[in-house]
Amino acid sequence: MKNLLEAQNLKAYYRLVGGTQIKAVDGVTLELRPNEVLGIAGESGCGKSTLAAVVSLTHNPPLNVVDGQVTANGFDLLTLPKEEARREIKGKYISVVPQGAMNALNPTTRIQSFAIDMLREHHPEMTKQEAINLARARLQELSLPERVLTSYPHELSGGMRQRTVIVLSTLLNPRVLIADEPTSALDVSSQKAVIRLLMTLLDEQIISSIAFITHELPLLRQVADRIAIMYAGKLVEVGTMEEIIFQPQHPYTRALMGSMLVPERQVRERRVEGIPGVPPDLKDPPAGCRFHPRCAQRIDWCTQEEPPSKTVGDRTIWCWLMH
Amino acid sequence: MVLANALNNSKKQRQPLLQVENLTKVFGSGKHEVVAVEDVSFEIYPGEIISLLGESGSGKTTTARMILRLSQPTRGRILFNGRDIQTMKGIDYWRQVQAIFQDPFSSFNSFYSVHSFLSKAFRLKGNHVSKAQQRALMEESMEKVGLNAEELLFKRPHELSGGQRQRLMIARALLISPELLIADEPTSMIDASSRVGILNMLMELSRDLGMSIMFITHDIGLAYYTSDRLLIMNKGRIVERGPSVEVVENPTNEYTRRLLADVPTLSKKWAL
Amino acid sequence: MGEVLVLVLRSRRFMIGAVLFLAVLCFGVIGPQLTDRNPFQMAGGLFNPPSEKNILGTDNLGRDVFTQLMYGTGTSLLIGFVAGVVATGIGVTIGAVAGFKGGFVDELLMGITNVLITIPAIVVLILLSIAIKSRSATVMGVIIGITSWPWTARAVRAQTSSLKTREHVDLARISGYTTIELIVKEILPYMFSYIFMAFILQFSAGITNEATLSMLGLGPYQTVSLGVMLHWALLWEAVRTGAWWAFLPPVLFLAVASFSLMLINAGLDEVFNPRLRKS
Amino acid sequence: MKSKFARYLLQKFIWYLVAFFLAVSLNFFLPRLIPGNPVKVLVSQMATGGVQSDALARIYDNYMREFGLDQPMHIQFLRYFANLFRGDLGTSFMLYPGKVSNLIREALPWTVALQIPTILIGWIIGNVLGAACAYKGGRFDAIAFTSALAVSNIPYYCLAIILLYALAVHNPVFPVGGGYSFGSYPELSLSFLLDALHHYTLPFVSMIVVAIGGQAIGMREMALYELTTDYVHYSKALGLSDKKVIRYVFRNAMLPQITGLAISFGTMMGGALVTETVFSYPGIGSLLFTAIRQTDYPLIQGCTLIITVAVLLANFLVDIAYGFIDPRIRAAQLGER
Repeated sequence: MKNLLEAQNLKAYYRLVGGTQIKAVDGVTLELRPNEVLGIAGESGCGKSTLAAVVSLTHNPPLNVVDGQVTANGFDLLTLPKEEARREIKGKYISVVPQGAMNALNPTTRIQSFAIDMLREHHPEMTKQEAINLARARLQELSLPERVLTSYPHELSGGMRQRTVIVLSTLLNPRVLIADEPTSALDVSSQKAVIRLLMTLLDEQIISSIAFITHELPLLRQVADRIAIMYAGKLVEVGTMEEIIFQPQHPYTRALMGSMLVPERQVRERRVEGIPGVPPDLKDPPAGCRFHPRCAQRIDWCTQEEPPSKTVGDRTIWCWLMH
Repeated sequence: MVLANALNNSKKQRQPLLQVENLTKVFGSGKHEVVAVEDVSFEIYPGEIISLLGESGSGKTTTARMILRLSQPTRGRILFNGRDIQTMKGIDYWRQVQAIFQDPFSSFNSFYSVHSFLSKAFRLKGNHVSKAQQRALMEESMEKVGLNAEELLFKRPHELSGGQRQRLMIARALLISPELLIADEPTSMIDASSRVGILNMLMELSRDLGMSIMFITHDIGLAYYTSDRLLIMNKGRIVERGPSVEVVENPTNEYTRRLLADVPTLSKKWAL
Repeated sequence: MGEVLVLVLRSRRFMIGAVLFLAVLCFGVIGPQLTDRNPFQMAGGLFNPPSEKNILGTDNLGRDVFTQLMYGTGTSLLIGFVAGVVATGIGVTIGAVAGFKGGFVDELLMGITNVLITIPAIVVLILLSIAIKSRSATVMGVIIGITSWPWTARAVRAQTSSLKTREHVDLARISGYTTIELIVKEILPYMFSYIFMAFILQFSAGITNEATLSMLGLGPYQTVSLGVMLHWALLWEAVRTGAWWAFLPPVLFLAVASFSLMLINAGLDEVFNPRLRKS
Repeated sequence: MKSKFARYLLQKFIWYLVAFFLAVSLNFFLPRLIPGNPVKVLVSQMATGGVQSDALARIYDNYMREFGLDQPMHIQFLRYFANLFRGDLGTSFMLYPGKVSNLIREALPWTVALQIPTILIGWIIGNVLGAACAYKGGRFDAIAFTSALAVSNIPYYCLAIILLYALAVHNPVFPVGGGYSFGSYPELSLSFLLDALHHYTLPFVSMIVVAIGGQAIGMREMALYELTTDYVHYSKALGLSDKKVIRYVFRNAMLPQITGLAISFGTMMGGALVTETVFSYPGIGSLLFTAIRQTDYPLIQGCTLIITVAVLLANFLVDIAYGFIDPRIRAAQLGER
């Protein structure tokens, strides 16, 4: 089957006052396949949220795409006229669960009036009652209380609000759902409920695939089929969940996995180490491999030339050690 | 973790450093009354690392604020070395009990340099430290937390990374060298790769200086990694307590069990 | 701080406002030093149109309008300035204390503030002005100031109560800072730009409030201000008799003084609240 | 929920009652700070006006009784309140023995007719303009916003004076003042209405321009803020059209502007009063102007009282409307959150 969403050599920079640029996403090629959860992980400032914004067409100046392609459903998204993208793609083919979805809902209207607006925007022939019925049926299907529809956002708990946003985002059965840190503000029990909802959406084929952006690798261990690790605006390693979590090969992935604190024996029995140093300034990233200043295994090559990708099976690595 | 066991064994004979007795905090009044902390008692022994673990709204931060004397208990009392802390002079108490806060950004007054941030600590020492001594002490403590004083001392907070700021907070605590350090979510806003470094540093300090640390956190992984004992808090009450390994591996309380089941781990996959 | 200054100087609104205001300021402060005329002296006939002798003609009593304008501008600026200082001072003090202390103190102070907000300031001003018979310019500035602080107090209180939850305030407290030190060193610096802008607004409002009161006949005693000039013009029907020189100049100066302060404020706002600056 | 809202209403009501009580007290006490006996001052003023001395004595006695100056302060205060609730605002000095309440009753309709439409229409137009500035940005915003800044910050009466001179004196298109032509009499006839409207135009225009400017600035700022909120980004991400998103933004930015409406009632008052005097419009402003010139204390107090009551009433109504309209506000005020 064809990929649902593809980014080719994507470069997206923030242009600052005075002309300097922050190279937040700098040459990323990545595809979202049908029926999968793709985890995109990395630390703050690695470009994962920027990538999510661009592929969901929600980026705004000063963030600009300077190079590359994004294709979905046979469209070249970056050259698609705004109005067409709005009608054909947004909410309909690609939908989003925003970062900090806590404030994503208009505070002064009931949930159902947003559902009506959203549905009728894409299906003008639908009546208000039909729209409400559809939303209600969806809530039932997903075992969420119907009262959500007549509530105002502030009347819902944080976890419930988050799940409501997810339901609203998927009302039109979009193929792709891009979820940017959808659980980072939630308690673990609410987090699990949100994850369960996302999995149900997949099982019921309401959506086909999820791009799940997070900094929490243990969470991706639970939900992801494949994982892409980003560092300083670039991909360093992409592979299946098992490969990334249990046999990481890139020194950064390995270090990152090594610094995870989970309540399990192995964490207490050895000394967990962090990564020395800090991520580079993306106004002026280091030459060669961007991880080299912090890498314990760097060789001469690393400081000079960017590592090319190497693919073995499902795994792709950008590291000189693999060549 | 031999140390932890040794501590546990010798606990019986030692005097607790801090005793919290029947602590209760009620906010608001009448119909709007909210009981944030209810009848909480525990003690911290010298040199011990414990974690007060709970989700948001569990009352853990309120408890920490009362221990730091940033908030008055409604009922109950707190004893430090056997003395009610309300009867101590603020400066005397804070010389021995200090804190590291959660947000490395709002912990710094952006109008002042690193130097003036650190020099605040000397107030607690009285005024017998000369400027030259102060400078030397600052440099020493910055070095201990892996920061270059030469380079950073006269920078403004906005020129520093979150990790650097948290290290400075530790350097500040070192200058005061308290007997008890309350670390309120010290790494929740810091990336995983820097987080561990900061936690390791705190653990080493505790070991080297015999300083007790109480982590206030929602992160079970962090609590488990760092602490000798855990106190699990839910809805204002402590629902379970005990040595970290026991609590995590054999939770007896229903809430603790559910909490542990909901935390994503690496070895087990959730049944969804 | 340097970057902020560059941004401020780059703001066109701020620069135009500053230049206009400085011009008005020089006219009202330096002008009276350079002339030997007295604003209350007869200098020609009644309602003489502008001439070489009286650049802006004379008023209903034959006094030189240009001289009055210089003195009047100075007085109006003085009253506005005093009102601004008093209002900002009271507002910041009450707001900071209420916001920082919280609890009963907060409820009491904000209760008073909110009641005063609902009672129209002009009413209190009129009643106060009637009660205080001989009002010098400074006294008038004070009167205006003590009736116009509530909005500042409310805003400062809101900001203080949010700023006080910042962790550096707690950190300073557990370093042994006193309450006053906490407010002055840890909280007020964050509000500096806001306080300065509030002062500019109060300054401007002070000027227009003076004019309003003076026009109603409650102006400063034995002094001329822009409002007093307009009061005379109104009383002696300067408008209806077509003596434009007696009322247009004060109207214009009043407008320019308050507008220039507004521009300064809008320029500062763009810099300090970059949200409003559209990319 | 219902009873909670009722409690909110009651709370607000009590609140405004306190404000009213305070305002009345200020009204009572402040003029009494004047050193000396105001009645004596007044009567001596009348004496220089050539009034007979036995009439003066009668007037003096009457005022002493009315003011109760011979009584202790708290009795005076209670009596003042009692009279107030009977609608008795005392007797005017300058138009003795005219009742203050009658003078105010005559003037009030003119002020209401001038101010209410100005505020409401100015508010509506100002909000639309402000939202347009925020949404369009660029050149339109720069020009409209700066003009709004300019007009909203010159006091009402400055524009009034300029308009009066330009369109009534220099080019006599409109009458130079008054509420209606000299010689005609207030009645319900078309000719009188047209005449009144003719007199109404200049004061109305001079005030509404300023009102529009002030509201536009407030609305622009609110709308700019709303445009950066998460729900706007989210709505756009789900493919909602700009038209719908703007409707959300406008609606939400409008809510705080309702408070802006309440504020206008209070802040406009001073300027509006003077505008009336500029046009010799027969409202409260002109009455107050004359009263101050004649040091007619009872009349001044009557005017300030009626202004206060009007502003408090307007604020009260707006507060209630706000509670009805915005569920967030209602929730916050009811302590639900």
